[in-house]
Amino acid sequence: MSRRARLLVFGLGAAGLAVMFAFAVAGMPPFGTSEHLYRDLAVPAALQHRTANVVSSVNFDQRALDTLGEEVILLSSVIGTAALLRPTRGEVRRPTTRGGHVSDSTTLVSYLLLPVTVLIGLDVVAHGHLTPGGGFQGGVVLATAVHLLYLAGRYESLERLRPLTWYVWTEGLSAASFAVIGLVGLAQGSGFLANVAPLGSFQSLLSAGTVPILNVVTGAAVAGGGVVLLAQFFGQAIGTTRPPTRRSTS
Amino acid sequence: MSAVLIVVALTLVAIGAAAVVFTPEPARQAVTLSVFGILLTLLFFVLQAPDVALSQLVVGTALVPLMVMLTVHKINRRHR
Amino acid sequence: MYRGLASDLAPLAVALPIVMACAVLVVQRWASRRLADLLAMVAAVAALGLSAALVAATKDGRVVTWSGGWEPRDGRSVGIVLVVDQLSAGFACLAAGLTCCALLYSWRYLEAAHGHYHALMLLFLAGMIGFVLTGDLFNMFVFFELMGVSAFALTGLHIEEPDSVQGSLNFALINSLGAYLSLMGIGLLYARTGQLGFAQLGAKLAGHPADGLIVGAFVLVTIGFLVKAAMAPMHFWLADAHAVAPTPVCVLMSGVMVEMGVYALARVYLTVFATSIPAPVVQRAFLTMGLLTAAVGSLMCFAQRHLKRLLAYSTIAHVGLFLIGFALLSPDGLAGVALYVVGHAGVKGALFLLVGLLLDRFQSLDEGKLFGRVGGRHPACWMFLLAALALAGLPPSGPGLGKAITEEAASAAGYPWLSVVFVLVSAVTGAAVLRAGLRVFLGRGHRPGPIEPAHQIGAEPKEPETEHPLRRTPLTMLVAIGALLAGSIVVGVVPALAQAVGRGAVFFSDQAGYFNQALFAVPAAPAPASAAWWSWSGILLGAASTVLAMIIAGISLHVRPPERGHFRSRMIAGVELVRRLHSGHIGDYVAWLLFGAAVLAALIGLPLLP
Amino acid sequence: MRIFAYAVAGWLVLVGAMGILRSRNLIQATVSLSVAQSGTYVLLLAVGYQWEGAAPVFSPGSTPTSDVVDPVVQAMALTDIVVSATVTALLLALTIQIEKTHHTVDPDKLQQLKG
Repeated sequence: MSRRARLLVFGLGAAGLAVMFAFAVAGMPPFGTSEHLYRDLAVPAALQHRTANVVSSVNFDQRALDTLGEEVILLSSVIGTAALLRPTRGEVRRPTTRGGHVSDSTTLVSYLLLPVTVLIGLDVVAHGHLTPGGGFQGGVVLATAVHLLYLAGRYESLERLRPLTWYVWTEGLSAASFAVIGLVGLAQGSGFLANVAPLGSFQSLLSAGTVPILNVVTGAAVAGGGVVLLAQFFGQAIGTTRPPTRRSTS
Repeated sequence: MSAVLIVVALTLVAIGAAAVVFTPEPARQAVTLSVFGILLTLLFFVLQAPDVALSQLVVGTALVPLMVMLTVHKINRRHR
Repeated sequence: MYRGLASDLAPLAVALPIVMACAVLVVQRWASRRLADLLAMVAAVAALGLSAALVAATKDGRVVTWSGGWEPRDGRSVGIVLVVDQLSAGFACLAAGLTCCALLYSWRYLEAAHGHYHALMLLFLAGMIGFVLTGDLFNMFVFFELMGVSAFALTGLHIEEPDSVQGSLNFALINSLGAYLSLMGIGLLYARTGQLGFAQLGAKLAGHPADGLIVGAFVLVTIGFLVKAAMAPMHFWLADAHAVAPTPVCVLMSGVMVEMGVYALARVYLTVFATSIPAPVVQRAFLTMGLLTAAVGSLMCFAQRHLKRLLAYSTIAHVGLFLIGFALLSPDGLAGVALYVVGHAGVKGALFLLVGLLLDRFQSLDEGKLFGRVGGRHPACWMFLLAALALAGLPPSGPGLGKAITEEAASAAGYPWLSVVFVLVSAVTGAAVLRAGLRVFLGRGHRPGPIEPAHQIGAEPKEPETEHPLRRTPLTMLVAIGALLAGSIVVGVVPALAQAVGRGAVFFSDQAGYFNQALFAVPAAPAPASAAWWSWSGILLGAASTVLAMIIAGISLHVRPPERGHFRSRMIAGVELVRRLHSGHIGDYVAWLLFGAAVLAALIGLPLLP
Repeated sequence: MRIFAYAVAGWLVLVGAMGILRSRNLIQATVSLSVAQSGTYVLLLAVGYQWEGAAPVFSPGSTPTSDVVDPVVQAMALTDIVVSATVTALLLALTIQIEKTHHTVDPDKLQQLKG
């Protein structure tokens, strides 16, 4: 279709959908309503399992199956990206020296930031059942932290710190552990992904049963997966190259 | 008070989205996307969703724009 | 509370492929290719066993599993429920069975991406199984995305083929946009009900006449599923993705993933919206869209010469028939569709694998380039022709039985003329495949001319999917093809299967029973014995569509291209117009997606305006 | 105010779709898709909001109340964000490969999949 025809079809569709959405919104409860049925069930359920962060309770206890699915989506995308960005015939890895021209102060700041960021990441993972955050957020922080080394201009030390296979294993084993922890609940007769660990005391580090365990597992999976994901893109952007000799297809 | 904050944050997000979409250069888009991520983070904080805000911060303003930037870098390098 | 062994089966069937995928991922670094093959195969067979056990366990109703041990009190729970009935368990079986065949076919194949390929296949399987077993709308979205993400990656696995990566991108973008529209719908529905489980949602909406929100939520939630099901005009991605995906992945996508869109549509409508959105409105809407899809699919199918793309469009045409079958909104209609889906999966899977064989051996997928090159001695020849006839509805094949039962349900619902549609669509798609088979294997008719530059796909020589071009066909590949064909025939000759599907369809469409069993553990009322089997009219219509397919194929083989200005050339110009809409341009696809959604909204919303 | 948040959510989806449509570069299309998806987060969180409701996190020292905003929509939004990141990663990887094989990332110039 020509650009104009495309815009016309889109405009008709968008207008129709906008009208439908307006009708739908007219039937919505007003913004900020105090009626939240699921909330009224989820908060007592979280307290019953001594979980201070109700969102974590929903994520890792009440609706843990969603989070298992989410972890596996991440796993799938990490494998998929690695498969799609695998080196093809004729592609060579460029010998990497430095990641670019970096001033000494940037290097220094990055080196200082690295341990701080790692600590923040670990903290966010460990307290996921008590304070905002958790395995996912902390995991992403950890994965990004490793790549601060690139900012520091140390791509080669980044590569040394990044034997990718290990991270793939971390990710795979952690995702599998999530499912296996779920199967433990099944084996004990309390149901798949049931909260079977001792619940501890409310608002303390050792509370909420399996929630912190699953948080840590998720943190490891996300950190591993995140590193692999970013490494693929870094590898493409600065690592591999190929002389543009392949036949043109256009 | 919270009503004003919410309206302001929502408006900023609505404008930010248009800004990202209508940024012509992919390299600059990585930056506007990152700013849009911050605006969303702000909105989520105002909506009392610190968990989601934190996620949005690490994913929407760091991870995804970084991947976009690296992709742009890769493609531009091959075209030069 | 005592939990029977049966209720452990559902979560096991989801968890097992996931754990095994991780195992494959970890061992692939140092183990040989054979071990990855073996582990993946073990996982797929085990998943098949678990799903088959679920089919057996749901003979008299549903198996309900609350994950996390959050059993409902007074019908309320914070947990996610898996509700399995015969049809969902059967779908899980189909997915696992097709995965087994696909893995068998790829036993010595896709060398470069090994390990990745196996893990992705297992995660794809886990996504599909979770998708059909769940009884929770948001959980369904999660598994929908899992299914999507692994399928996108699998489609693009041949990264050196330009078509492959572009097809995968179109697939990923359009399906993701559809999924986000679904999530918007879930948000709307949640705002109204504060619930996510199908049973709870249905109970909450029961008795509420449809208003703007309910219609909006229904349309949005189903858009994602309909994009996956490739309903016209949201079908463009399918031809792109199926034409370029690795052959074993095509088997899964064409055989079961696309049909899951129809499954989800039926599930969501029958358990959540059935009491609020009146059946006649939904019926009219999906009959219209189904007819459009079937028409576009069969037209485009016949116009193809790229073999995989031809099969892809035939899948679109059949999805149109499945949508029509759903639109009848009767248990018999559903039973017919379910049998049709199983029969179609076997036949279509076998055809894709046969075409894959040709690609590995002759490095082409073009009807013209392959003309007469294979020879009639090859075992693939008669398998291909048999599959073509089965696709056309030859009794007693599975597709024929499904088609016959659906046609009867259509007559019972007051649409006897739909039989003509079913006969025409299966005849045209069958004829297209038959024509291709006669040309490729037996060199009948005229050799098609060179490819016009406007239709570039298939113009380039393809690289074989195996490491080297195959000189002879490996036994594993032939066994996989044979198993798929045999499965498709078995559906049409074993009455017990049709019986089970018929009973399952009754459970599937019983909203109150679903609600009572999921939330209050009330055992299901026994379903009446099903009458789903061949009838004389069904056999005759099946024979008619088969003969018609042969006639059409024969004519198309022996008639020369028409002169300009001739009536037929004008017809071809019409086809050309439809064909030009399939532009491969992502912007077009987005525009059509929104347009289709708006059309659906109008079809359902306008009759309900006060 | 009653519906402003919902309207913004709808706007994000439409403007994102518009971005894919107008894009001259697949990276732009991918970014626009993630903008469209942010509409779903906004809708979910808006649906779960309650005036004067606290965050559903009872940090050490605070006492639990039931006047919190809905935690379930937040859990859904979290899952959604992961989905967004993963799909974006895959699309970007595909874009890189498209550039390698087609030597362009302009949708108008990708002419392979016609008919």
